[in-house]
Amino acid sequence: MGLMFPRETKAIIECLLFVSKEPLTLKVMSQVLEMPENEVKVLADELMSEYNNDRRGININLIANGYQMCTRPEMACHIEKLYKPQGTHGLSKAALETLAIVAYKQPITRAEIEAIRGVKVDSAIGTLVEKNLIREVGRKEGPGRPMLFGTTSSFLRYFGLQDLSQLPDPDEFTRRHGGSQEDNPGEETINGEEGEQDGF
Amino acid sequence: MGLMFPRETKAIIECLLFVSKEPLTLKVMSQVLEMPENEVKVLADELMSEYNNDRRGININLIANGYQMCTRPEMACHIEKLYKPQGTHGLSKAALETLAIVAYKQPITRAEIEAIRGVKVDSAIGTLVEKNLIREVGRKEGPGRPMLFGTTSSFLRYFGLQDLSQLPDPDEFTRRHGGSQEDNPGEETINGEEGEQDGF
Amino acid sequence: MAYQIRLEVFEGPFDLLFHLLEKNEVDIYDIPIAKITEQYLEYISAMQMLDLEVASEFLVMAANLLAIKARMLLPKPPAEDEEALEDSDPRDELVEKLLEYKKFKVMAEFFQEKETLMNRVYTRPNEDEMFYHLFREENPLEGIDMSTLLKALQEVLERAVDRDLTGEIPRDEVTTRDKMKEIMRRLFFHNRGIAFKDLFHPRVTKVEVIVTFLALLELIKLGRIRAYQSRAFGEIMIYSRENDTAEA
Repeated sequence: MGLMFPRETKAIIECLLFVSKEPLTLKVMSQVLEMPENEVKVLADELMSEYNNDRRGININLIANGYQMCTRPEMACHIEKLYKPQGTHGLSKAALETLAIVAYKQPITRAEIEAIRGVKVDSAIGTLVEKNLIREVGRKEGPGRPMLFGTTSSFLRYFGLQDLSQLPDPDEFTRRHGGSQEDNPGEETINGEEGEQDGF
Repeated sequence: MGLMFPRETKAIIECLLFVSKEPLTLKVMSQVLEMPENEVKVLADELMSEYNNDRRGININLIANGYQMCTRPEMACHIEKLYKPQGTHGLSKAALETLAIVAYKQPITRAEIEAIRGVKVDSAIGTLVEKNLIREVGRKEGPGRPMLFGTTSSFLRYFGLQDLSQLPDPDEFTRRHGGSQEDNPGEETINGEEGEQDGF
Repeated sequence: MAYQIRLEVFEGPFDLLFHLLEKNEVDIYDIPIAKITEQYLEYISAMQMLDLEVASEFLVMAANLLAIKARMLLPKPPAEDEEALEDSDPRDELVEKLLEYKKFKVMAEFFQEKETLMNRVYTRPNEDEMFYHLFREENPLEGIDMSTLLKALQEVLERAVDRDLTGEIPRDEVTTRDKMKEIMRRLFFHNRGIAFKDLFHPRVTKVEVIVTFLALLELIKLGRIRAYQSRAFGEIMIYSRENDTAEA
């Protein structure tokens, strides 16, 4: 096993990604392959660029600190012909705003979120907790010891983010998107290959 | 769409096979792609040989008149490592004792176990059944026809036993390990590799 | 209702204020407070006219706006201290809050874009059960002959302890029919088959071994089970044919 047979090992990684339900971390793969993580990483990254540079139907993306096989976004219309869309209704505006605040300000209390949004956020928080996008991460010291909220790893998966450091810089993003509605053209990538974040 | 863009169409076929749990027939694919079946067949067959001639982790097979992505058979051992149950860590003492009684006295009823242990064993039995270490193996004749419990094949696997006859002779084992602690300071191994059964 | 008003739904007072600022195309650092306050109050009264419940936050903001407006109308303090004058613009606090809110209002768009993208990305619908068939310990060969099966039976008989001799609780006779049912039930829960010797527990009686064996023969004859042995003297595995699927 290992770098002595890189081709076969890459085939195993391919197979593991194919059968996995969730993004596979290097840690898990290195346990299965009985190989050091850094060697697995070399091969997994090679496999990822083979997949992603070739305009194939399947991509490999880095999501929630793991590798995951996904369909290329442009394929959605064909898949939906095969399967009825599951009626994925997105999050409400209130939930998205609340989530944005939690994502950038975590850990944060309900009261602090309410101060920013200017409204009660009980129901938005309820929705987000129920969807396992945020969770209680502790208690704030002080009167009443209020709950502190933070994002979950499902949050990363839901939005296709590799980790929290991938969240765009708010000022930067605002400069590009705020007010003016100029789209950024070009192909959509979730993330992965050259580490560039087209999608932002 | 179609043969004018064979590469993109092949990517779509690849993507459809990826998301489908069942073999996909040419008929279904030609409906999704809005292309004649014979043209789909050319591309699907090309894709299949690309996959299969390359010793990859994934193959495309013709099954029941359809194309299906499958893992290469040799990969089974790696998939097993990924999906195999994690084992049972931390059986309580009550569960462990109950398990020992069932192992040596099977088939045995709940009341008989309780007579030996002198306490109720419902929750211990619940745990053991849930962890698939024991199961109902029949009913005892007589009033109420109580359930009889016996060990499962998972039980054998967890303890690294070939079969139940490999269970050590209780008297023998007691003579060597019981009472005096000299043989076996600290950690108790039931049998098999040491360390493995720490948690039990 | 004599006339129709298209009321947009706002997430809160800040959201409504932003809408008004945009509509009036005004600079957030120099809000024409009188004008905005007037429009804000119009919106609220429109809501009340439509019997929509006006959340308390909207009313609190209305009061704030009026307070700011009032302070703006007060005569300016003597201009000796320029900096103090700058600092004490009654709108400052509101502007700061609006800017803070706006940051996240915009970032919410980022999450919405990502959400939309991910809604179009599919992963393979894997389930644990899809892989269990790969985990058969053995790779058994079909067509096991009777002599190997008989040999296995002898082994079991040798191991068996005749319970009659131990003088324990007497056991009722097992019938072949009961045993067949039991075997089928056990196989139902074991898609991956049961090892032949696992059909017997160590303290099995001779009678039970024989009955079990007869039951097996009967089930094989009826085509309800299959027996496999991967190699001579290897483990014999029993599989239910009733679990047979389209496995290739």
